[in-house]
Amino acid sequence: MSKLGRRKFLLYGSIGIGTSLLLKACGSSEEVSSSDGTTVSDSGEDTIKVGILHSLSGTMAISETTVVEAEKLAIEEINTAGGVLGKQIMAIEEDGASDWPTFAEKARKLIDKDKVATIFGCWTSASRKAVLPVFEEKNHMLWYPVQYEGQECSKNIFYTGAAPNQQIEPAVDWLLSNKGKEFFLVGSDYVFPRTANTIIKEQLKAKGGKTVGEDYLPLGDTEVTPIITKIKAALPNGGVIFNSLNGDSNVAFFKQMQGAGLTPDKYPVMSVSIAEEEVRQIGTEYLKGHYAAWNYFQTVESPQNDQFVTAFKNKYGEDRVTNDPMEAAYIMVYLWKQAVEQAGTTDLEAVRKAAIGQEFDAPEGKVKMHPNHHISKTVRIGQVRDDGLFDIVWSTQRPLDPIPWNQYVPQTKGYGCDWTDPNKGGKYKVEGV
Amino acid sequence: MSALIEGLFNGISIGSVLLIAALGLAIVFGLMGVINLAHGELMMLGAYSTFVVQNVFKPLGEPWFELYILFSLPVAFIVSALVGLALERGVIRFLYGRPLETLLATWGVSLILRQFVRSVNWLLVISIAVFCLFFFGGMTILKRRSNWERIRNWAITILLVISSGIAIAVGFLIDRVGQIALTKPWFSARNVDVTAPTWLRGGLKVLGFQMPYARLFIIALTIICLLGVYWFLNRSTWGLRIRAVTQNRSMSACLGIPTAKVDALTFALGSGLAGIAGCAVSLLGSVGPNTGQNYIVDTFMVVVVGGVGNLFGTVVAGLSIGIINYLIGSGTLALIFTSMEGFKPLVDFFLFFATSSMAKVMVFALIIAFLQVKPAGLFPQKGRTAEL
Amino acid sequence: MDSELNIGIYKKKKQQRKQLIEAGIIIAIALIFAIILPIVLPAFRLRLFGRFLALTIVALGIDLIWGYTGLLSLGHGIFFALGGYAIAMHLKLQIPEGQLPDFFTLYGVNKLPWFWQPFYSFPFTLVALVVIPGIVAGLLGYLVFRNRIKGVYFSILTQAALLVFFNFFNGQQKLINGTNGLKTDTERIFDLLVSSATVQRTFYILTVIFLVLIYLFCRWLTSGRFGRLLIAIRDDETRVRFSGYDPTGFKVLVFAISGAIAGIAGALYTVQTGIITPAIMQVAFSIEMVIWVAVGGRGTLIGAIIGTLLVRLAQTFLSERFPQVWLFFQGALFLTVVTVLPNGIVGWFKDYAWQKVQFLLGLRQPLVTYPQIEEDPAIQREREQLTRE
Amino acid sequence: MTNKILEIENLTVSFDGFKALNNLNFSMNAGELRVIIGPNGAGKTTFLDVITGKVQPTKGRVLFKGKNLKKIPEHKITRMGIGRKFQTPRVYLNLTVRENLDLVANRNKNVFPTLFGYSSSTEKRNVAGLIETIGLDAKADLLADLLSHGEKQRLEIGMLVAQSPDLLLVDEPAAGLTDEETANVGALLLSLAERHSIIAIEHDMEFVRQIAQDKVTVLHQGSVLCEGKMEQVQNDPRVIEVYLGEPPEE
Repeated sequence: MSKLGRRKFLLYGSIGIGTSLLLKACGSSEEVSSSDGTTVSDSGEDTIKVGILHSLSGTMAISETTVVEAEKLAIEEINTAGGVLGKQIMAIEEDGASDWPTFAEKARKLIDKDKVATIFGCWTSASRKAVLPVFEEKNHMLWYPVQYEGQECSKNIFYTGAAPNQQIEPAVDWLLSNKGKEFFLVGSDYVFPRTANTIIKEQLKAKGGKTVGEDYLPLGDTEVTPIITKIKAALPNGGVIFNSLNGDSNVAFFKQMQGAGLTPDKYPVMSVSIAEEEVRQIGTEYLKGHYAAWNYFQTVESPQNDQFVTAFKNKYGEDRVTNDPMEAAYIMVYLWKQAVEQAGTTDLEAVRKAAIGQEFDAPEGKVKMHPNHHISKTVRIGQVRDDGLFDIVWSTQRPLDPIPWNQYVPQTKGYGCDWTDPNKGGKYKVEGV
Repeated sequence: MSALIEGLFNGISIGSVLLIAALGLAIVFGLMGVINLAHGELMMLGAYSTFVVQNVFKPLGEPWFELYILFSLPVAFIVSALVGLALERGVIRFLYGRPLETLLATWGVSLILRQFVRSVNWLLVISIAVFCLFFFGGMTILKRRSNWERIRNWAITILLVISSGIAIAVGFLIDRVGQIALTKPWFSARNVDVTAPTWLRGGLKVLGFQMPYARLFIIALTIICLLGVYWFLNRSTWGLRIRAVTQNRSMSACLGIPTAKVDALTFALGSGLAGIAGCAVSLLGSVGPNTGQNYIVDTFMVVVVGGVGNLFGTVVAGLSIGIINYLIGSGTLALIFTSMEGFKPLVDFFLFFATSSMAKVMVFALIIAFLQVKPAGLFPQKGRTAEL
Repeated sequence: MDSELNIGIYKKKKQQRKQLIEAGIIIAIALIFAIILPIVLPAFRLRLFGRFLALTIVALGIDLIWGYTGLLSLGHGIFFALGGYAIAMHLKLQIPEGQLPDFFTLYGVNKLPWFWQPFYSFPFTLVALVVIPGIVAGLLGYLVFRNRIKGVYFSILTQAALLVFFNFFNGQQKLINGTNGLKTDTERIFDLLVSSATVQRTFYILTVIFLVLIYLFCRWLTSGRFGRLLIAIRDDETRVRFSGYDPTGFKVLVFAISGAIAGIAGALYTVQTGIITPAIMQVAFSIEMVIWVAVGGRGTLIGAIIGTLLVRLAQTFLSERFPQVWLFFQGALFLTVVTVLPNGIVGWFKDYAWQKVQFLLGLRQPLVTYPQIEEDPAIQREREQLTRE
Repeated sequence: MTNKILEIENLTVSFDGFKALNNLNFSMNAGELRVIIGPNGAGKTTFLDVITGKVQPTKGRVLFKGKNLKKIPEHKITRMGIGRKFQTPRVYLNLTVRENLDLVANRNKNVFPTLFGYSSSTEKRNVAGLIETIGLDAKADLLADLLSHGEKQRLEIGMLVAQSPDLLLVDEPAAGLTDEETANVGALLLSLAERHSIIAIEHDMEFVRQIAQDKVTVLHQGSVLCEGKMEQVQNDPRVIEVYLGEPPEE
């Protein structure tokens, strides 16, 4: 063998060995994935493992970490109160890193490797859509706590955030009867705003309102002057702005709205992605007088809410606030717990069955899990006040039943979802509609 | 008439944001040929400085709080300039003449800075201080030794390991003692709110539309910065030196110009301007770890279109990109053609691009088309030395 | 003349032998990857590793243009995504005749957009996932190189192009489902579920095969006169012009090839990930691709592969444990590679570590001299005679 | 007309108003070895830049073998038969001597022939012959990076010859060489002049005297100051003035 050949050979050989060593190291690292301090020492009989799958890093971390905190608060409370079926809940946290393939990968890991009883997780629709195939393939269970655009009804997901008919539609109705008939729609350029606006446009068409314009801002973009020009051109004498921008863009939007002289008295903005936490980041001065529609505000008056807010502040700090997704995350852990206790086992099929019909006295009021895997929720509209919290200016008398398949959009009109009836399932034609 | 003025004003205000953000880059990239992908992060530091100054002024009460923005400008400039200086001395100086490597290195820096503002707390600061104390202290002591040159490589490696070891150990110790105040992040990953003083909220009513004060402020700031930079480069001694080094480095060195100092100064100046830009954009948008990322590609486009090394070109490019972006994005172009007969396809075409995200696509296409005609930008450098 | 001919034959023989050995090693490693790893690794780890291997393919493409031709592209995410979307669109269409992929109905689209039509055909898809990224790359390259825009300007423009594509794909819900992207996991290929173990294993083995093929292809490209010309363009483009070559054509071709390679990688990555979304075109990801090559050592194909695997494995390992530290670590990685290890791991190994290892093993230190003396047949003959005596 | 290999008419090149070349007229015959001298900034290198297409003329035109070179890109001009040697040797440092020569000796320089073609045996023989001519046979398979400055100069001239151009443009071939190397290069140039037309730009008067057999052209401030035999030029008062400066005013 020539000298050069041998050199090459050794080089390649060592690379091969190196790679396999690394793989090994990587494989072994699997064994002890643990969550913030709690070690996975015992997977025996006295604990039930659940997965928490949110972005702890990346752009979505800002929002998702608050939800994780609420979930952990609920788990801690349940554990202190004696756990589920006499067992302690052990949370295994995984980081989806704001990257959708990573979400799918980690979901797979939680199910295959950690053998969790259920997973609480996801925020963006994109991440939920990315993990959905995994849950379907494994026939596993995900609890999803964020308000979303609907048009989905999976056997493997329980949705505790609002469907469009529990947030967007009542908000539009309220605006129509209180604020005006002409709407301008603003949103970030991704799925939720686009779908939400499709629904709003159909709804306005049906109810005598008018969409005078719409625009979408690229995610993270902060230049909104062109949009403001369009608003002024389309609504020269004032009108309603329906806002589904997310994150950073909201800050730019409200700061520049104020600068351009679009004030809440003439141009009230109804937001569906701004909660207490976001108000603080945008600055109360810019938001004062604008509206938001949610199922829960920190200012809801009920003993359950007082207890929730106190518990949260005790655990995470006096200066913290609670908001709608956090509350939804908090209650979904309890709903799961009740389902498991009713089923008497963590067997997925049994829990799924038991979950339907579960009721819970949530901070937002009574909620109930429906056969379509969504929960009934009270709808509220709040106006931003000086301290950055919301004045609740309107709320429904009782919880609204969830409708996942939207009844304004022609393509899904007349469809329903019922997982208690094997003949109906995720999407069926409702009789007599 | 009023619509025309409004359109022009809006275009200029978008352009002036681009311009003030690109100004520092025009200096660093244009004069020094350094691709600084961390430019956006220097802006972000400026914005965070504004936030800190705002919080310092808040308890001082009314008359002072109204003025905080004026104090935050120099603070932002100094903070960003210092970080820029450290960046130049620590990294970029070793990479002159290798632009692609600089690009990668500064990207690394930008990642670090982004994570830094997310996780910075007293613990981290103390650890870094300890590290610096031991590392640079050790270096100064060792440098006095006569055989420094010989042991240099080993000494640096060992010092690096020892001081980072000590720093980490100190960090762990403090963490054990368990002061929550020390481990609490200063800013956290959340966005922070910068609220403009009352006199910058609202706007000036002219001819039926309102010019936001914040925009007027930014336009004025941009003009002041431009004049300042122009004066500095063309009328001051150091400006002369900077221009000399840009044109002929070795000749300047022979004439006794401290080129290393000039490099550091130029870079610090560019970085400081990024800080001011950061302060300015905090009036318009959000302040968070990702603030800088939104600007970086746009600002590079401005510099490329303007022609490298030409401030005037940058100004023209910034303003024209701003105006075009506005005209397309706000649908004004589509509107203009609607009023004329027989332009139906053109109207449809412009309407398709008349959303904020599609306007970006269109502007980029225009830039590529423009570069087909003038590959070296609006005002290219000419002559034998003008090798791209 | 006679001796010259001898040299030629001697060299050729030696070269052939070297090539044979190299081919043997490659096949051996490929067999390890293709046969042994699937047995050793658990299924979802294997899937992860398969994705890493797909990424090594795009790293090869980047090495081709950066390491050899000196063009730093920060926009390879575009081509990667195009390949991924091509295959995903085909998989989405594996539904009964007349039906539309589910997401269309949500946005009120009742007719399949025209550009989806050809993706019914499997052969077309296979061609498209190579050719479309290749053409897009070629076009972009042509528009840029034609005007002699090079160096960092090229990098900045590719980055801007990336941003534009990202915005475009993100915003076009009615055409390609916007941010949510296209799922492939729940689709069927040849009547098998894409996410099933058999299909995934096939994809894994396909990835290994493609990696080997593309590696060999790149070897062939870079070893001949063409490869030397690429190096010449990298080192001194003006001089190449004055040698009578038009660098534009070469650069466009090699950029298109690199884009096509990224397309293949994207397709393989997508089917093993289960979803393709515009997020794959984020600015950071495309810059990361470059750092894989830099870590391994640019200008050496094997370096691109090693670098990718190392960085990705480190990322999985570190980000699983300390998500906070990963960004710091990644930033530091960029800095160190650029300042301390400009030639990457392979370069460092070649220049420095290999000699150290030889020294430690007590092997003969190669005399640093003109290789001519080592290879001159006259001297060899003399040596032989000397040893014989 | 036909035996004029290069004609330049009223050539002006201006950079931002500065005229590097000003209304320059020049012509030379096929087979001639022309030396161009001139003080710093006389426009010598710009002159070559224009001929090779690197810089486009602002006014005037350049005719090579009767053909206007305006707007023709560099590589086509090179293929038409103009070869250029740069001031500092520009060879491909990461290629071996043989590969350097092989690259330029390639007959078909289009993309695909280069990709699929192999060096023909004639090309190989040519390259081998050239390596011998430039005296680098011992280092033929060494990276060009490892060559000395003089060796690089020779390699570059070899590369130039490998293109088999009709007109050779040589920019200060003697810069930075030892006396011995200078003499070597001079001899090489003279032997090349037997078969090629050459324009050489030079500073070193010793060297100019060695190689200037035919006419010498003096450039000053972008135009031709004078032209003629070496002795003539040397004694021209205007030339002396530009080289030595204005005579002190009395």
